[in-house]
Amino acid sequence: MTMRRASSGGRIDRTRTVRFTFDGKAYTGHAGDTLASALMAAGVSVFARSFKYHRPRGVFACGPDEPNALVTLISEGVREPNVQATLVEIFDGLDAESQNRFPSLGFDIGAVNGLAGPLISAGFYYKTFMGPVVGSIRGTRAWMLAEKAIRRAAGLGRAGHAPDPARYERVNAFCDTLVVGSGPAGLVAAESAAAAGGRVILADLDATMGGSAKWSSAMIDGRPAAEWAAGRVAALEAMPNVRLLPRTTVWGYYDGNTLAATERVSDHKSSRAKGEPRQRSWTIRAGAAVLATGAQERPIVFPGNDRPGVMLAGAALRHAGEFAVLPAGPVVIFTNNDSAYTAAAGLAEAGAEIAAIVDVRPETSDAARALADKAGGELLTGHAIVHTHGGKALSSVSVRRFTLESGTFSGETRRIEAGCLAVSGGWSPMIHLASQAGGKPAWSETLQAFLPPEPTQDWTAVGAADGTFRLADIVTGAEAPELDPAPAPCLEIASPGKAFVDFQHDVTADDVRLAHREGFASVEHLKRYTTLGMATDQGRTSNIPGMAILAAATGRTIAETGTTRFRPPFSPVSIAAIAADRHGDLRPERRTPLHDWHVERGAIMQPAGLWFRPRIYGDPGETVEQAYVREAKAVRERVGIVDVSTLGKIAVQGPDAAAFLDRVYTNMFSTLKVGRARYGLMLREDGFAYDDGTTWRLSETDFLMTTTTANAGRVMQNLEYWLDTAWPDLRVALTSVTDQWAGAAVAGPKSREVLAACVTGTGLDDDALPFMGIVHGEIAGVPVMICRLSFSGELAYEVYCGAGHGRHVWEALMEAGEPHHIVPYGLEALGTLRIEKGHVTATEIDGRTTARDLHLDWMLSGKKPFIGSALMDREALLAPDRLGLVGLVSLDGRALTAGAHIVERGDREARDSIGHVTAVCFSPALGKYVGLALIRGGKARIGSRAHLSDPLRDRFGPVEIVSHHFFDPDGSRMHG
Amino acid sequence: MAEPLSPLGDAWRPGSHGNFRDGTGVTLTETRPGSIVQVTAWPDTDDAVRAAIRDSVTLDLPAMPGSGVAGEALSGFGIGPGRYLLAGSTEGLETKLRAAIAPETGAVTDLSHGRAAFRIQGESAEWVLSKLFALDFAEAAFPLGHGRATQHHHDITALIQRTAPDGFDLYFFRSFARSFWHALCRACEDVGYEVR
Amino acid sequence: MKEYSAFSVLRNAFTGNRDWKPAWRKAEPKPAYDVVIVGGGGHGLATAYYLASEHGLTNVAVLEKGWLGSGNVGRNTTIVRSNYLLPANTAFYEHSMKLWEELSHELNYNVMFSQRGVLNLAHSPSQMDDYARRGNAMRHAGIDAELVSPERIARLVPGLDLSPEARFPVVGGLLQPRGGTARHDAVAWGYARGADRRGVDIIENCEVTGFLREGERVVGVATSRGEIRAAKVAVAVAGSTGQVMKLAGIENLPIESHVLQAFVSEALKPLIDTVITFGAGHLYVSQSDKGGLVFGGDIDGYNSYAQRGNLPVVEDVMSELVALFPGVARVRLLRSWGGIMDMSMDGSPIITTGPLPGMYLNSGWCYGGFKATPASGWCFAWTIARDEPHPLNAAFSLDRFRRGLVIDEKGQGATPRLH
Amino acid sequence: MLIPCPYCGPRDVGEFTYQGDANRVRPALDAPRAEWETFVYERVNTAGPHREHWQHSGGCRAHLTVVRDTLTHHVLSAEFVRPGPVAKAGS
Ligand SMILES: Cc1cc2nc3c(=O)[nH]c(=O)nc-3n(C[C@H](O)[C@H](O)[C@H](O)COP(=O)(O)OP(=O)(O)OC[C@H]3O[C@@H](n4cnc5c(N)ncnc54)[C@H](O)[C@@H]3O)c2cc1C
Ligand SMILES: NC(=O)c1ccc[n+]([C@@H]2O[C@H](COP(=O)([O-])OP(=O)(O)OC[C@H]3O[C@@H](n4cnc5c(N)ncnc54)[C@H](O)[C@@H]3O)[C@@H](O)[C@H]2O)c1
Ligand SMILES: Cc1cc2nc3c(=O)[nH]c(=O)nc-3n(C[C@H](O)[C@H](O)[C@H](O)COP(=O)(O)O)c2cc1C
Ligand SMILES: [Zn+2]
Repeated sequence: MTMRRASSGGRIDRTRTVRFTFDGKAYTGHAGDTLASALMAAGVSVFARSFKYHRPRGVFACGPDEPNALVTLISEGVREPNVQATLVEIFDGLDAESQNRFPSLGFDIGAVNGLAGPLISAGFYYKTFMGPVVGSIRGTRAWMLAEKAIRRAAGLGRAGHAPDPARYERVNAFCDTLVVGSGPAGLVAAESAAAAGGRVILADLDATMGGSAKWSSAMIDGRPAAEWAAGRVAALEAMPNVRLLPRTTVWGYYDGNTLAATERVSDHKSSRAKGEPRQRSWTIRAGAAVLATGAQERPIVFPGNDRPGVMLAGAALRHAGEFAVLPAGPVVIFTNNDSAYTAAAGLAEAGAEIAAIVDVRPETSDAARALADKAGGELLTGHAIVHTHGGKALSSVSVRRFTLESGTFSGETRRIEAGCLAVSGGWSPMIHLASQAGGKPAWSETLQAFLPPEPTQDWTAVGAADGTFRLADIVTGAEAPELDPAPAPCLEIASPGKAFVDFQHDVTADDVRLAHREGFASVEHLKRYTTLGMATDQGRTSNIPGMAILAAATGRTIAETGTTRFRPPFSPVSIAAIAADRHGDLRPERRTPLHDWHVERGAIMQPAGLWFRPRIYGDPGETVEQAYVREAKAVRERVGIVDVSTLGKIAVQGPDAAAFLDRVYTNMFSTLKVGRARYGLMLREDGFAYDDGTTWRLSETDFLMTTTTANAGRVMQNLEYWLDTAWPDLRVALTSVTDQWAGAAVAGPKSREVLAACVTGTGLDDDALPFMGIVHGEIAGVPVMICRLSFSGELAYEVYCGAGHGRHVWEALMEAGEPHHIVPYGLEALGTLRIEKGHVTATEIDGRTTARDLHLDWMLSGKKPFIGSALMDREALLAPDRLGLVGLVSLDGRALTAGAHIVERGDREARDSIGHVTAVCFSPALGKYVGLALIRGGKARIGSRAHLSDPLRDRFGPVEIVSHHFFDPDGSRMHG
Repeated sequence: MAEPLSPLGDAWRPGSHGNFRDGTGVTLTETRPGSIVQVTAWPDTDDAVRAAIRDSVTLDLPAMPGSGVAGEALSGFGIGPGRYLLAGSTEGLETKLRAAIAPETGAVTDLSHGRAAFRIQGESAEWVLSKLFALDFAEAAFPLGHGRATQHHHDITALIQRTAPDGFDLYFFRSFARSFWHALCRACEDVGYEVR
Repeated sequence: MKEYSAFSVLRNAFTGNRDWKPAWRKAEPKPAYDVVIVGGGGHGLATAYYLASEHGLTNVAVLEKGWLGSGNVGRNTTIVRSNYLLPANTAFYEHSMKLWEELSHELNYNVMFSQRGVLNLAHSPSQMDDYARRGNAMRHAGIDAELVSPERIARLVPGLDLSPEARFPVVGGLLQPRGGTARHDAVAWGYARGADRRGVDIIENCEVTGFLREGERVVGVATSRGEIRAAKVAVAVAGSTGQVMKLAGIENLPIESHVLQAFVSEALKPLIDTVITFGAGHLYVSQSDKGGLVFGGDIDGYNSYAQRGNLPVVEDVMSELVALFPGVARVRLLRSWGGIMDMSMDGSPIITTGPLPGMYLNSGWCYGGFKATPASGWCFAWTIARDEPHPLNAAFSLDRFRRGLVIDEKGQGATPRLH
Repeated sequence: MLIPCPYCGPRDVGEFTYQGDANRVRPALDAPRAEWETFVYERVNTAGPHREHWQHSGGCRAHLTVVRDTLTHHVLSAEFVRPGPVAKAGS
């Protein structure tokens, strides 16, 4: 046992007992405990197995620095792997599991990897498994076999498949000042910003505000620092312009002074209140940010430094101060700086036995010496720890006399009994956020640390985050010993044995030197070759020692060596927390006014972009093909109705509307008469076909443009772009009115009769409503606008009304169609009807075809230039061997397949693709399987035979290439 | 003629929902204005358009971007350069405006069916809306009568007017109404909300 | 210690790993070379390697402004596939795939090429048809491709949300079994070592700051480490193409530089064994051998030379990942980063002689140049050595845009952010 | 990243659509083909302050000419492309 609970002290609530489990075993702790502190208090010393060598590891740090004690939390059946036990607040029912061990934490087979240490040193896998080997294990197969095993051995925790029932949400916040970190520096900054009257947000990742003041032994304004801090927090809380965000980690510093933070709203609770999210993502747009993120302690690297029981001195102090968890046995302090003396004194005061303070420096300051006296135990200056001993828990340390300048040892090795070795290699300002929004961090030789860089955004760093380590320099009225903040430049004790730099990734000091030997001498190469700093803690405790070792190997300074780049997030964030409200609600749904009707009618709804559209209205027992054939047939023989509300609709209004349309469409619109519609084609600026639709002239200055469903948004943006950037002088207003109008197309020989039965206020005969004419009337008392146009090739009308009346009008049309057995039809039938007519849609206007490829050249006006006209006649766009639109007829009586290719020869091995099939159907009108295709040479091949080649679906067969106008090529039906 | 149908369908569940620990945070209503009309001025006719609006429907819109007037029967606010959204409790607003604004002066576009309108009111209104939009809803930044054009996620365009110290009217593309309503209700759950 | 093998690893283990030598020499720039390659990314290094190995040109230098592999080769999501639609691309990327399959052996360096399959998910019947068209184009070009059913997907990818209630239900997918991933850094290091072993000078921390000219002709480069003359200067600087070509007075190119972010989660035990792409948004994900989910989505969508992106894309990508794999909700994002993409006007690459005499250009890789690395180097080396393109890269010319011979996989036209 | 829309004030980049390089000179519709080829396919791809078009598509829908440093993402200025009838939203 390495730790125990002190009988008094700490900020835990001893009156409240909390029950939880770890690896299935029941434990208790107190309210206010972390999982780490409660387990340590219960005598647990091994928390996890390391990544590569599966070495037993205990708690090393306290808070987000922790590299070892990672656990998996399980709640609501959902697994949350790799959580630092030092950050988990315990609650009744908490269920945690250790990771990366088999069969158990105590006995882990993976530990044999440790014996193979030199074999699996940094980069070994680049040098093996290169194949080809013998026999069937060729090329990369040998590696893939090894990879399977490696993947299984690697990785940390295990994720599950169960969906997360918890909710997440985002909140957008605006403030004048965001203060990150609520230690003494953050509190002072927040108070002064708040006093100036601006809106202030103060965020801290801890559950309670106060930072290091919570466990500091310093006095401020004559009170213990913790009391002082509590007072400041209460004062801030009372101010209306201040928002406190505890349990909130600010993790990303993005452009425009936009900071991302995650609040752990209910992770510390047994159950969530109604509507309460698990976590809340804050997007904070701050006028200015104050980074008061404090500093983190780093270790010294020496052999055996990863044994459970070795921990950071500050962490040992914090565990004692906050949680009353103390080393059970004697404590040895190992340091290169004064701060550990505070830890020694604090630990002693809390009840720990200090056996020795081992300091690599030959001398120490008076203030430190005074603390050493207070702490008790031996003071061994000019000494270093050279090894540690014990099994899965520390029992003793080896100490030798040490010369700082030369890094050499002298004298005998001495063993000192110790249950805990508290190490301090000095402190590094937490420059993570600052570096995300700044230049390159600057190395301070005095502090042996990187200081915040020059800001590239509006922030300032204060307190320990800025390298101000003396409390008195942060808060006026602070009394603390006058310690020297500068550590000795000594971060490694080079002595035989495995000395760990990156605990989590098992990167040793030798690995760092090996990488250097192999030429990986840039810090960024070191990182990538050894994976140092790439673990879940992102090298919080390991980067600086690693850089120091690399610098020593290269003979450069740490300043020259530099540090790796800091990137969001500051510490790991749940993926769902960033998805926030889009977890479980990826994209909104768009519904037409007739959506509910379709569903009630049994339509199979299909996503189309964000919309849903009926695919078929299947009768019981019908296949999709039977259903669409029935629907399409009804249109050809009688009458059908289809919801066309999803078509993009754009109001183009203004004195220059017609002139505008002439420029954006290939054909002429200024000549269109009021009360008439015209089919229009748009090209892109590069001359390729873009979109089509009909545009209706409602008055001299009012047009209603329709676009394809898929392109509606893009076309709107393009029109706005052209209007704003190309022709700002045109008086044209563009408005999306897609949602204003419900649209129903009534198609079929009986369509006029259906309308006649329900439309009032207008004539419907050829005179009143000729082909492409528009009339206004009423259906069921609802004003409607009717245009006689046809996509199906039948006599057909599009009926538009206000969306709120869509269902009224639709139902009236259905009723009027009852005598003619009107049939609602879906996308499949719509597709069938258009294939029969050879009309193109997105599968043919696929961004690579031209108007000519699609035989729409008749729409290219020669009388005016338009968007795309300048580039549409380039040779490559006119080449005779381009893919052109044709029709196909299946000659073997079987269905064609969309996406099949067409080849000239009839054998299955033919690989001379001359094009592909874009759309297929069984044509009830022709009684055959037909399709549209884009084929090299296009029209020139009409009349010839070719073959379908669809190796993916094993469909091969002869086809005849025909005109794409399969049915009623002269259009007599729709005109008739 | 029948009443226009609400786009909310069965998503509209009147009554109390969510967490009432601290009382009702907000009330939600679908306001169903009789008219929603957009008016667009040409680059040189903004003053004329506002004058025409003032004279025809007695709504005196200030020139400042995003400003507006919130009234019982009629509200309006700027939604873009030279562009205004007007909402009235009764039908026929478009006809009046069309009569007053000739094409040479500006364009009048009827959106009565194309946009759904919700009202959110209550002490948590700002909190709830700040979950849905990247806007500063504090009264100093978003004063009474003013309007904002913004979006929910990437997909849902929203026009928002502050119509009370603790209340906002939201206008959306109708086809998104039900989806947005779901999102809105979800965002309200932690404060307790009443649908009326 | 030249050759790597299991045996050499074992022998070194006994001697404390003290005898390993640098993977490549830290070469000092010489005054002149036959070929100078600007850019020590995957493509520049592969080009050097194939110049030496295929064309016997070894008096070659690769100049890298930072540390080797600091560009996109070191920051991509490692997906390798040849599932293209258009003939020029299918042929080129399949050539690359074949080179990948032998690469570790060829280089005597394990680039960890893992043919775990690339699966594109489809969410509507028409998307399935699109995939069928693409898959059939692949099959016609002799490339492996399969259409897979949701049932098969369920077996291949446990944990994927295949429920009909999903916002965009999965209706099937296109699988390329030979597709997969490779260890990105190892590709740079392996090519560097391979080129170095054949005599190529790899010169790091050597930024090209100008071009030496004799009239129109490019005859060398000015660098942060002095002037270097060269009979041929080849530029393969990916996202920096615009900046570098400006040094040669080329102000305009059919390229825009955009930032693409990528993401890695904390390490997990094996969870996803295939490369998965989402078809109703933009997301691709695989799991690294170390255990992190490596994933990405759309580019941020604006010109950028800053290797950092912004929140909207981060949010999009996370929401799509958790929609596809609901079980990863509480898995945590470990790190995000950005790289600068050389987006071309049709989304396809440029590998060409010119635009100036003595100069050669390799660019336009968009999201997809990692998988191209071997073929790009191979074709570029050919083009440099012979002063004309190989048939495999003949279509990737610089004048194809003006001439209308665009190779537009996505059909988006000259809007780089949409490719 | 925030873009200060002259109508709406500073808004998150997520509300905007990038509409590309604004350094290009748009030819007249009937301009010679070569001018159009240059306009459509050539980009200066500036490293540094870059003139570009953004549409405030999730707001007032106006197109803006924005000068933004492509090395730092700092937005240096933003104004309407189409001279609008409104004064700048300074307040
Ligand atoms: C986030 C991300 C994800 C991606 N995912 C994939 C994927 O999954 N699959 C895929 O196939 N592709 C992917 N890509 C694309 C792929 O990484 C690139 O297309 C490819 O790496 C580019 O070629 P390269 O390796 O030569 O480029 P780089 O590695 O960028 O090499 C260019 C080099 O030129 C150097 N340089 C620049 N200027 C100078 C100068 N003046 N002097 C000297 N040197 C200079 C740079 O420092 C750099 O090292 C991704 C890219 C990114 C950024
Ligand atoms: N060498 C030394 O003696 C030494 C070194 C370092 C610190 N100190 C002492 O530490 C104190 C420094 O005070 P301080 O206020 O600068 O720091 P602090 O450590 O007291 O407070 C920093 C706070 O920031 C929070 N934080 C850090 N990153 C965060 C993030 N991304 N999001 C949210 N919260 C975050 C932490 O949880 C912590 O509460 C002083 O008392 C000083 O004497 C001494
Ligand atoms: C495939 C891949 C996997 C990565 N895995 C990790 C990882 O496990 N841990 C980590 O910290 N970073 C990981 N990274 C990210 C790198 O740390 C780094 O961010 C990236 O290479 C870009 O470099 P930069 O951040 O220094 O600019 C990974 C990167 C790639 C391309
Ligand atoms: Zn705006």
